[in-house]
Amino acid sequence: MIEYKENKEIIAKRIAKIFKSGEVVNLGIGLPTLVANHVPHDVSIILQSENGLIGLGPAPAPGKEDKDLTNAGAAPVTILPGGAFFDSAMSFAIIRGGHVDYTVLGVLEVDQEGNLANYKIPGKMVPGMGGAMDLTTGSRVVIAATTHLEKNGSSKLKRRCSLPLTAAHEVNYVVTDVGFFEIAGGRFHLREYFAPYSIEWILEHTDADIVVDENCKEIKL
Amino acid sequence: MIEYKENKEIIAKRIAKIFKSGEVVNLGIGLPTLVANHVPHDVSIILQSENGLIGLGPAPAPGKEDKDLTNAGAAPVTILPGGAFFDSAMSFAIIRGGHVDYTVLGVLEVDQEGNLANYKIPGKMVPGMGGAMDLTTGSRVVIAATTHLEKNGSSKLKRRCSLPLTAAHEVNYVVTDVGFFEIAGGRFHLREYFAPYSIEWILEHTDADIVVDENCKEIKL
Amino acid sequence: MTEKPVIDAAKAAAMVKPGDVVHIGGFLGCGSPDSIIAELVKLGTNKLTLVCNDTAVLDEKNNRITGVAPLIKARAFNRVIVSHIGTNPETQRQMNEGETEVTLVPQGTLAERIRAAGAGLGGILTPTGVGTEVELGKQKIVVGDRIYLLEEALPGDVALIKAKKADKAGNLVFSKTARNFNPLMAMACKLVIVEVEELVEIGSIDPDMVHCPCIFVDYIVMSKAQGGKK
Amino acid sequence: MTEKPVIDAAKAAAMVKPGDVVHIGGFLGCGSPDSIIAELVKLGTNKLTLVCNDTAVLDEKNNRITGVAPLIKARAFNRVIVSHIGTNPETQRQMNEGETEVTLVPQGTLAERIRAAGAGLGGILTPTGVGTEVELGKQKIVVGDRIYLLEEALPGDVALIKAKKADKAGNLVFSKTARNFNPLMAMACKLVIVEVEELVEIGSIDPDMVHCPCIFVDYIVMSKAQGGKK
Repeated sequence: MIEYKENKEIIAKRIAKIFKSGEVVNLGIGLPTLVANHVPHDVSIILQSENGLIGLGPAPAPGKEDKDLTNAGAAPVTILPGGAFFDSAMSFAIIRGGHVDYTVLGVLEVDQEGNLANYKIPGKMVPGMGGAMDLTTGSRVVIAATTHLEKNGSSKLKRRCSLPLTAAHEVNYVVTDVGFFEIAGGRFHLREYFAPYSIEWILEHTDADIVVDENCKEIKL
Repeated sequence: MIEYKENKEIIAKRIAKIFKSGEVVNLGIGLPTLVANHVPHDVSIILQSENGLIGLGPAPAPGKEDKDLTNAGAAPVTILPGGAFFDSAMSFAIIRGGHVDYTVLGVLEVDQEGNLANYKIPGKMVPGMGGAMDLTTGSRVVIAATTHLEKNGSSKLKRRCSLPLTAAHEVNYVVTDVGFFEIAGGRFHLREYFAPYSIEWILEHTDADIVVDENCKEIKL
Repeated sequence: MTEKPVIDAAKAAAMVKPGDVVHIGGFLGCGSPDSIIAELVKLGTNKLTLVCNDTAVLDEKNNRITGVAPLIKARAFNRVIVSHIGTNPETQRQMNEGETEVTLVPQGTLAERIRAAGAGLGGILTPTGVGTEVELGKQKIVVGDRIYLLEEALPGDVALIKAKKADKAGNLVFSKTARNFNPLMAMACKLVIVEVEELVEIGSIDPDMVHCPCIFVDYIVMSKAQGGKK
Repeated sequence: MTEKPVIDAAKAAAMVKPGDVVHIGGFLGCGSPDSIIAELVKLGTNKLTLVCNDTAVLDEKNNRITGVAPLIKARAFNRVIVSHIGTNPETQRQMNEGETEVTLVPQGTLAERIRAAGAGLGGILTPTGVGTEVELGKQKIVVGDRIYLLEEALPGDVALIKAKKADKAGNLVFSKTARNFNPLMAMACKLVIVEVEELVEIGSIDPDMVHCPCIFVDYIVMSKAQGGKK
């Protein structure tokens, strides 16, 4: 019997393999930020940060922080040679205009229709959508990054989101710590499952309709 | 008996007296361009040019032309210290957004409703509106600069424009070589007349409804 | 080019009147006019409407209070129009207890609505928010084969913004990600006050490198915050 | 940062296909990609739609032919969307004789429609043109107490633009009034080719001073026009 154990690094590792050199990627706060650490050295992607830059670099060395240079989570960052700064209208022109190839977001819920909820739990917690609605609407490919199960064991992948939506029918891929799913035709399509989990385990622990892709394969990460 | 003689310098001279220091002014091609030569030395206005600058300066010395620095008529110009360049979206954000105080335009016709025609004579000549529609819509005050009579002696000031409009109900002042008119309530209000013309001459030679302002006075320019 | 008055932060703060719609620059506190904000807190002006990207960071345990957070704490606003309040629990509390009306706007929509106000546009058509709560009460318009929401311009009475550098005419240069909403807000408000770290002579900024032309700026305030120099 | 391919003007011109909507930068020829235009004339590509501020200057008596005017003369376009044709009598002739369909768009509306396409907006609400022939066939929308026209986004297949300087990643810096529509068109088109006078190493342009970020640019062409240097 396989026991589920949350593993955010696995999610970040798998997502990092998706990109090709020259592609523009926006990584959300939290789990998605980890993706940057796993991009292969021979792949040079361009990170966009919605607070106003492309060419986001790694965190600065301690003591080298610049009060005027942060990411969308207010953490100090750096900019790579060839990067550029711009105002918020240009930043979202880039995002909404389809000039970002991939956006990677954390979720509270994601469903088989490609809906995603991550900005509001009515009456409880309302952080706000920030740039997430524009990012999901405008990016070429939307990737939801999430642990497969809640702390209480329930499925984060749903038939239908119950929380207010951040994005309607915009999610393309869902990458969890058990597998890689593509959303199409109102279903999750399982394309990969990550050792030690099995197809059976995933079907049993996901509260949604899953089609197992004919080329579905096990991946070790 | 007074004989009419076209006098563009008078028009430019009178308009140049309208502005106060710090005000932003856009001068159209042709007659309006002359206005810049007559602004008093102690008044420092900011000229905007819709092709992308504020702080328009005088023509460069011969041999000092810069292929990348022209006005909206493609003539070589200069920029004053404290000026700035921007793209066409910003240029018209400035114009449409109400950040230009005065726009001065030439006209084919102007009428007592504040309508102005200057971009199209159907079947004959269609230069296009360029920036004129945005300038008339967005500027705080629209000044039509025109000789009072056509070459054939007919009035340029009309009851109703017959040509396709550049601006509907946008003109505030009309300055001709015989007087200064304000448009209000569907009438031309004569506020000044320029020597050697008289109120009577103006009433006789204008094909529109004119109210003579109670403070209307003769001006020597 | 006419010089713009250089005033102190207290005088700037006093220009903000109860009832005003105030646009304040900054992204989680990066690029906020902190000196003016401090004086506005002192003054205790209230009944304001805030337009800002977010309500910044209020983390009193770690002594981290940034951007507009002190104004939120001081109950300066009875209405707040932002994209994010997740890093300021006090905004959340005021919202839940009905003290402050909070309108959440997608960040890109917020930027365009502010820009539209400055550019004389009535609004813009954006696909963002279609199929979500954001579409409620808004007109939907189809262009081509896509559905858009009509989002209206969002003008303000006063903009309090932050730049790295101004020349004496008020031409502005921003620094890195401290640019964010600042130049847009300068376009959108009747009265525009900029807090700067550096004030230079007219003519010393390359006219190709001006981020915000002087005609948008009414008053200049020298920053008292760290790094501020005259 | 990935380098963008540097190609010659002839290869750039060959990427423009009959039927394409082509955005070409420049304001009466100031800031036009003249080297690419010359090659496109040589190639004789036609049935194009032009989006440009104007059709530039065609004054053969004084041997003054600028910007897109040679393409107009070569009958490259069967449709032209511009704000002004007054300095090119050949455009006027083609329009009057029904050879070319000319759509006149107010300059500010043209700029916003191009920007909207690049920014993923369906369109914008502008007061410009209300009460004129420009309003014909357009939806009118009231916001507040003002009437606006709904003007739709104007995307393109190819943008041929001109910058002063690019780094090898494609970050662009424009010069003076040669900026005009160029950065907007880079946002609005599927394929973006920039002609530059100067090509510099990645990292040698201050990231605060980039006028058009590299992600909009696909190909770089070195200008053969006067002043071009490698």
